Amino acid sequence: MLVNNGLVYLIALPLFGAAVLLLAGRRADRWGHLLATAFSGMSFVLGAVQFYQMLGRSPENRSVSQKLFNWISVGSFNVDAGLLVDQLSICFVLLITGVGTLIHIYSIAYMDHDKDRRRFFAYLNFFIAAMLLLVMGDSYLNLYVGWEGVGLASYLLIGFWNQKPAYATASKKAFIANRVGDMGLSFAIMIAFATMGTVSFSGVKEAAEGTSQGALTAIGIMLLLAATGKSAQFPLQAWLGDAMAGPTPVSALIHAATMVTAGVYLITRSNFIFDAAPTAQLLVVIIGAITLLFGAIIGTAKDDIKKALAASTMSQIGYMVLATGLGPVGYAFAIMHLLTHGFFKAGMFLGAGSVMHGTGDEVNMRKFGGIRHFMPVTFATFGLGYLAILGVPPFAGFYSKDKIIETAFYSGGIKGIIIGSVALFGAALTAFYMSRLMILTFAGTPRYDINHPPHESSFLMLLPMGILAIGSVTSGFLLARGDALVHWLSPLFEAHEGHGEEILPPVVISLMALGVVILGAAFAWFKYGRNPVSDTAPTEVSVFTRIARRDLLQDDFNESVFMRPGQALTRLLVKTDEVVVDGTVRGVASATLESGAALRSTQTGFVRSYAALIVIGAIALIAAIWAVTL
Amino acid sequence: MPESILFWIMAPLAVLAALGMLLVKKAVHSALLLAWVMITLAFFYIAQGALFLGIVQVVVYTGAVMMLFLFILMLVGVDASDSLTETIRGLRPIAITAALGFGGLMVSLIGRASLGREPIGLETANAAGNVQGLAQLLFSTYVWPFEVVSALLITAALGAMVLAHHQREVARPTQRELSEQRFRSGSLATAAGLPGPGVFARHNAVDVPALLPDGSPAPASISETLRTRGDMIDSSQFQLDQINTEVVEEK
Amino acid sequence: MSEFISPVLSYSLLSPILVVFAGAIVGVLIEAFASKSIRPIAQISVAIGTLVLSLVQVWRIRNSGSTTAAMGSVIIDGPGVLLQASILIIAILAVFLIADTENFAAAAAAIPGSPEERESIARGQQVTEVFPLTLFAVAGMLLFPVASDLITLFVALEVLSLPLYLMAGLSRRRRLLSQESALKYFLLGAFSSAFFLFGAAYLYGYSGSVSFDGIRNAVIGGTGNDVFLLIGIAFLSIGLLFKVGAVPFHAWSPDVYQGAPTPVTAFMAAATKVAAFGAMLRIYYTSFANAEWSWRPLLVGIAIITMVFGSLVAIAQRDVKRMLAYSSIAHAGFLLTGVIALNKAGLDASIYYLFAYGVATVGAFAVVTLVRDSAGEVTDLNRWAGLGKRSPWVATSFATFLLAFAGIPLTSGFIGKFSIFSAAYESGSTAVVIAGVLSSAIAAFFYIRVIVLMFFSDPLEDATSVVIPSALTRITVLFSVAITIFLGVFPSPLLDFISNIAIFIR
Amino acid sequence: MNYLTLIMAIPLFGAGFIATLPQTKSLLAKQLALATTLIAAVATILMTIKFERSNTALQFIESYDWIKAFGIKYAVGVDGIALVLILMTALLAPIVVLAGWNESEGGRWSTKTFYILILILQTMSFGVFAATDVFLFYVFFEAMLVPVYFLIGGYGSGERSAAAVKFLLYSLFGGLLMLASIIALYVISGEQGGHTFNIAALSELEMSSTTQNLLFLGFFIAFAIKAPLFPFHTWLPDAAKSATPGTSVLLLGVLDKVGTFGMIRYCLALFPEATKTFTPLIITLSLISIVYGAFLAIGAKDIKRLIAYTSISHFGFITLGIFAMTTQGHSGATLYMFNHGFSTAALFLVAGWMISRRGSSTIADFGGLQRVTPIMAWTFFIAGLSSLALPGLSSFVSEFLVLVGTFTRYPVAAVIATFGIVLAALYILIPVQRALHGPTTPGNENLADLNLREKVAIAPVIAVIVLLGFYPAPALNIINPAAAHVITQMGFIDPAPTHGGK
Amino acid sequence: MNPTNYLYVSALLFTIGAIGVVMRRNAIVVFMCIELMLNAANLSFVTFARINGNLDGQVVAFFTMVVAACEVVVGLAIIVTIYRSRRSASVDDASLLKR
Repeated sequence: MLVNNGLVYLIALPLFGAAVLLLAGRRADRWGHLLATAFSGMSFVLGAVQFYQMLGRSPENRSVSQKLFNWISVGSFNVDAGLLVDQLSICFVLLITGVGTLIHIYSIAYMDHDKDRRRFFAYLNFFIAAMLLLVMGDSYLNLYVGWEGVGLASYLLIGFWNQKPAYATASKKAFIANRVGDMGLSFAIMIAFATMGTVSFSGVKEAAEGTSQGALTAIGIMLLLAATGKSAQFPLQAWLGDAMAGPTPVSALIHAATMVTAGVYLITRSNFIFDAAPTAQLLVVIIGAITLLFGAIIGTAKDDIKKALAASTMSQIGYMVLATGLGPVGYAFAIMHLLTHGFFKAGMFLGAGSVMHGTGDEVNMRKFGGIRHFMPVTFATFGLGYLAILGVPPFAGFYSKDKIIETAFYSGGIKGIIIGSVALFGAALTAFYMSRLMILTFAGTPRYDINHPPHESSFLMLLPMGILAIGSVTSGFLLARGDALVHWLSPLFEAHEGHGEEILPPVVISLMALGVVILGAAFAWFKYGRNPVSDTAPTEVSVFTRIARRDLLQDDFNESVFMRPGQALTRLLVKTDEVVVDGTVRGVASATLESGAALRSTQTGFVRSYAALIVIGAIALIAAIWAVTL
Repeated sequence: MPESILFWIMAPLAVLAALGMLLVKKAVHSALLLAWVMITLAFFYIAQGALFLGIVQVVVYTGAVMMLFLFILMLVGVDASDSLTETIRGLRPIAITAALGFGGLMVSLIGRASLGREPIGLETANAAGNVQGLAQLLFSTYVWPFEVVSALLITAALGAMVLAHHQREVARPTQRELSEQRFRSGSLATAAGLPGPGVFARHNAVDVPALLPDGSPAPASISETLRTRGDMIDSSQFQLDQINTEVVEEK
Repeated sequence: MSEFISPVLSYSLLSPILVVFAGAIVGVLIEAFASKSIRPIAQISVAIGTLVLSLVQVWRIRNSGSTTAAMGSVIIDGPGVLLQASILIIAILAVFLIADTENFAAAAAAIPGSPEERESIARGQQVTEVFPLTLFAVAGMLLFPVASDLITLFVALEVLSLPLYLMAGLSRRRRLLSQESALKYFLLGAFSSAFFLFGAAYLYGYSGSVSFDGIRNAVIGGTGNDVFLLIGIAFLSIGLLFKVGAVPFHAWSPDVYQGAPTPVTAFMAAATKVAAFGAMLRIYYTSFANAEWSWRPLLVGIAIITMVFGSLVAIAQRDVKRMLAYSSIAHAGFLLTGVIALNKAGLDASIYYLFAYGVATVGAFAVVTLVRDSAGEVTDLNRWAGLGKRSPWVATSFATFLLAFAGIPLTSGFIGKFSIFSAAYESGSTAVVIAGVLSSAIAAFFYIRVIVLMFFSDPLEDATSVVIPSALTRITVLFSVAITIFLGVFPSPLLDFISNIAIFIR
Repeated sequence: MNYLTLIMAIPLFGAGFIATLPQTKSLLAKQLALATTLIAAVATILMTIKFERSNTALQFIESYDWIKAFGIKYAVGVDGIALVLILMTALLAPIVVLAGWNESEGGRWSTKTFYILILILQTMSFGVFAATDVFLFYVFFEAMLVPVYFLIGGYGSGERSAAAVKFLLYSLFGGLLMLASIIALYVISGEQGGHTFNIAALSELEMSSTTQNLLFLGFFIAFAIKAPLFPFHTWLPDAAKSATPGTSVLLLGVLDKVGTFGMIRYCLALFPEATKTFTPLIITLSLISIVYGAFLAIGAKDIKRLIAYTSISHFGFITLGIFAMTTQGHSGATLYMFNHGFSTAALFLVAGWMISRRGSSTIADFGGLQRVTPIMAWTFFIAGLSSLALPGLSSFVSEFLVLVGTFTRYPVAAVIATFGIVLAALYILIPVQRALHGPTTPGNENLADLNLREKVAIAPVIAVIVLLGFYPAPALNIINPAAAHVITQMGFIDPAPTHGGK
Repeated sequence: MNPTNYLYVSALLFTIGAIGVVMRRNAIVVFMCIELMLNAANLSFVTFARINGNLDGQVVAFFTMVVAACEVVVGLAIIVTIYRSRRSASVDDASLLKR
């Protein structure tokens, strides 16, 4: 494997930027955002150079690594701080730094009025560094550092406006949910070490062969748990909607394009484990399928533009997870969808941010309507993203999502039919809620305050949106052309023998997908496009709608199953500590005191009773003698 | 044989006297009963070959110690009688149980004891005379404690002095000084001395104030000690008309 | 009739005792003949001079051993010498306290509250008889642990007790309480001597001898059964346990400690304990050693009850002197473990403990004499609140003594406890060690409470003041603190000294 | 050179010097105290440099007769485990002095006394970690209670004297149980070839298993109270709440380590068989501590109590690591002790500054501090992150080592313990949200941010937290040989990977 | 005659004395009871002297008498002092010091 001692700068630059911005304080207010953007951009350049060098090498020699230092070494537990960039990592590196830099640029304008903009950029830089560490770490433990690092960055950014209690709570919720997932990652690492004696990717890959099915399944399930936390998959999905409390660029970068896809990365990276543990793999598929529908259903009911997009993200990542669960064939498609999704979803989020920016931070779509007239560029870029997510050919989503649906159908037997249908149904739902979103926002009659019409955003904001829109249009085609990505990634995965059983020709599946998308979009048009939309959400709705609006009761479930009992348990334990544990201590003390007071009463002050005491003592002694001399 | 007779007569009496000591109300009776017990013991000593001790018992104990007791009893009020009702709750049953238990256990134990040797008797030891035998021990083997006992005697004397001896701080005023003081005190009312106590013909104890010509009592006639202590009897109760003069004829 | 053997007394070996007796008699003569004005200074000089001289004599005979120093009535040996030295050092410290003014009645014979008493106080009088009385008591104490027959033991017991009975009643303030304490001490003391004597009678009956050696021989080679021996041991022990204040023979001590003048309390709490334990050690380690099966379980029981009772009841006390009294009861329990140990380590440990405890006790009571208000000493603990703020040095000294009592490391008390418990454990008496440790924990409770009161509470309104200590009291406190800490940090010299010479001879 | 005696003597001399100052010169007393602690820190660092890392034997050994009659020696020496704890103590002391520059002023006594007590405590702490004679250890163990007691009772706040008494009595009780065990050891050693208190000699005594178990318990309960481990923990929140922040740092950071250190040095070394017998029980208690402490921290309304409860949870991890009997567990536990000292110091010091500015320690009284006092908020936040063991900060390394080390031998225990990391997120983020986030609570608008002195004090703590998180090797290199040595001595071998493996 | 009989008497007298101390309130009577106990002990000594055939016991008894005499002096002095202060010789009245 090639060694490249420059890898660390990829991470070090943005990390340094974050440190400078944070430590310099208000002094850096004037130039901080520029510095951060520059560092992010430099990382992208370094990543691009790296990518270029990789292209020039044969597929087997493309990975490069760097050992920084011996990090933790105790007995046989030996972990180096080491970096690894291979075909998989480089995709992420480019996505993270590329999209990241665009969003930096966007934020310069978006956060212009915020007096804490410097801090925001520091967090962004920190995020970039952590995310790069996540994808570049050469062992699970290094990954773990990045994993929690992005969690922290996400926490800080969601709670960027933490003076609002709800936002602060949202950030905490995200961190806690992630921690639950992190626990899974911890378990996975511990099991790996206990069974294989190593935690590096290469070591585990090597040792996985001789490891029992049970252990691998356990590791796989634990990794899946970690992925559900980070990628907002069922059952740890609840935080993502609330995470929209953060500034919109954050939602675009972290909660759409990059961080939430870390779970997909983790599963893909651990392909050697999942490939050897079919049970875990099946579970991945199930989780993906459930989340796919879950997010889509929530998306249909949301009036908050960002929450609708968040639900969509959840659903789209469900697609990716589903794909990773389909084994060697699925990984590349998952990554492909991940990349295309990175473009179009980030673009749409930025678009949503632009809309909000233009309407005075309004997020309720029922307060929009007909905005396309005021914000043509935003409409255009958003529209391209819309077409991409729907999977309309030849936009990006068409190449990536259709492949996933197809692979799902081909995964074999009844299972294939079920998950294929789910994926297909998800596509229909996607079409419905995205169309609903488009219609409510850009079409129809204005429902905003006429006196303050929306205005188009500045160039600095529109530029990244434009670039991302181009990506939404072209990326699918570029990646899928000649199975470029599949071939690029293939050295990492077990060789696979084409598709499974082709129960239907691919064209049919593509047509079916297109069909359901049109159906969904049409249904949305019928429901929202033809009739005027009320600017308040109708209250007389079916119980299903109400449940969907309540995020399918995810918070109610968490609250009643975890939070309330947890709070009750806390109160109980606090009480227990006070009454039982400390009570025992105090009880012993007071019992001692009281027995002292009680014994004290033997001291009556009367000589005669003292004499009686002596006599009693004497009797006791001679009684003892009497007894022993019997 | 004569010893057994002596024992069986004297011992029960001694025990009874000791019990009596517990049960009689007046302290002076207790003292007398104790004296009896001691005399009994003196007999026992003599009976057991301790002639010297027997005599010392009578002289020192019954003679000196018990007299000291009686003397003090006189001092604190020979009439004083103890109430025998128990005031400390629960003490009487404990005491009685203890008495029975203690006595019972002791008797039972002594009955069970064996020394593994026959009583030797003092024939050899007393061969040269009991007093001589004692003297030999006392002045050779036990000469050290004998000497040390002197410290005890000094302590006792010192103690009695400390607690009972009043050292006069000022010289006692002479008769002359006193009368001069009386005359110079401003009023001549007491120049001739204070009135003596007692109501003429009816009651002349020291605690009864004299009556002044107008019939009121004169506190000045009572010793100051009694006055401060409050031991002053109201003399009006001895007025003639207050007294029951009815004569009851004796049958 | 056998020839009369003229008694031979080894005056040099007896000299510590004789010197003290002589001093006492000189004191009595001073009372009789010296004028009132020079009596106090003369008495103090004589008393201290006597005690120092006696200490010098003890030092000179430290390596002598003799069973025939006084015709078999006295054994001079290592433990005896060490205990005598301890008693003398404690006595010197106590005399310093006694010499301080304001402690003793102006006229003991005057009725409390009478004009005569007022007159005497106005004239600045003080009973000076306490000095000869103290010396007599010291003489008795010196004799008590070296006595080697029951007669001498009994006489010594009385010689040490009678002066103490008297001294307990000589307080200057609160005389009713003081007299009451004298009465209680006397009645119960006499009561317990009767038990002692009765026990002695049975021991004599059992062995046919009153000497310790004779009893020992009888125990070893005894014929017949042990009933008389056991009765004897039991009753003799009652007398001794009474003196050391072991439960259930302890009841006198809180009342007497509280009522007696504080310097006297200091003296008897410290010195009596040394003397009584000295005698106990000798008699149990020599005469009764071979009958240990009989008395050991009893003593274990008593020791455990004593420690626990003393510690528990001390918690509930509101009066500093009573608290110290109960603490001394608890310590009697700890010291009993040294008797129970019945080995060389136990002997060494007991002697060390007695000395350390005695010095700390005198020091603690010395501090009590310093805390006063216009009506005399303040012993109500509540009014000690905030003492640390007003008189940090006094409070710190007292805290040092309390920490020593509690057995905190780097104080003499800790080394004492450690050595005595380890000796007991070595002898297999695990139960008593565990009880000792637990009651130490309880005991820590009230020692610490006093420290809290002194240092962490704010002073009450009716402030008690601390008198400026006189030079003598200051010496006592400082010396006690110094010894307490020195013995906690560098116990080796004393421990080695003790272990080298503390061997009972027979 | 006799480093150990030297570093023990330095604070003592400083204390003596301060004692001679007049009461009024409180500033000089502070400066002298700071200088003394700095000198001690430098000396300790020099010693650390001189320490031979690969050598598992005790180093810097000194031994003099102290109480010959009992075979007691003044014997000191350190292995890697003791060394890092001494180093931690030496580094924390100047920080505590500097950070709590004014905390002696609300006290019952003079400033001078405060620093004398601190310095004496430092000497005792060095002694307790350095002693290689059980008796000497016990002396330090008990004697160090006294200065802490006066520090809490004399300079604390609220129910300070009650808390001080509770602390002292609880500790004394434990100490006495240990004393009973020590006495037994002493006697047994006497029966088997001469009285001694030397740890090495004592560890070779033959004992019946009953004896061993009982004596083990005597030691263990004392240490469990000190550490503190559930259910002996209730003194800690009270004490920590009442003590000044600086005292709390020394209490939780240094004093409590004596408990866990004692477990390694005494429980394990002297009673290997009993250790094995009681391991299941102790692991259970550790797990309860982890979870229970975390829940109580979540439920705590007072910021200082909260930190105390988090420590209970952390001490659960440390004990777990110790009794997992793997090299990872042991090294992790020792490193944890070191790291916990710094992260708790950071938390307590910053909390102390917050409290002294606000005049309240109730979490609800704060709010929105991030806007008002950003630097203070950040330091608190970083300290909190260290407490929740965020990767990249020092506690993560130790916590993860403990978990991994436990997992290889006791997987179920490790799984349960891992739940602690979720709870840790809760107990840190809840106060962070309440105190730092949200709208600024009325009354807090004008709080001052950290001043230069405070920044200087906290900076090294944060630096250690971050540096050791990224590069723990300097500490681990010292700890590893010693920890491995303990495991080997106990006759344990790390479980090998069950499958595959390299 | 078997000397043991004297021992029984002695034990009984001792018991009676001890109980007397517990039951009587007058300090002087209490003190007399103590004297009775001492006498009982003396009787034992004399009896044992006879049993053992040596005079040591008698010497002890002799010492006891001397000691008792001294004790009586001191004791009565204390009792008188108390009486003078309180006008009462009841031991129950002297119970200020307690608990």
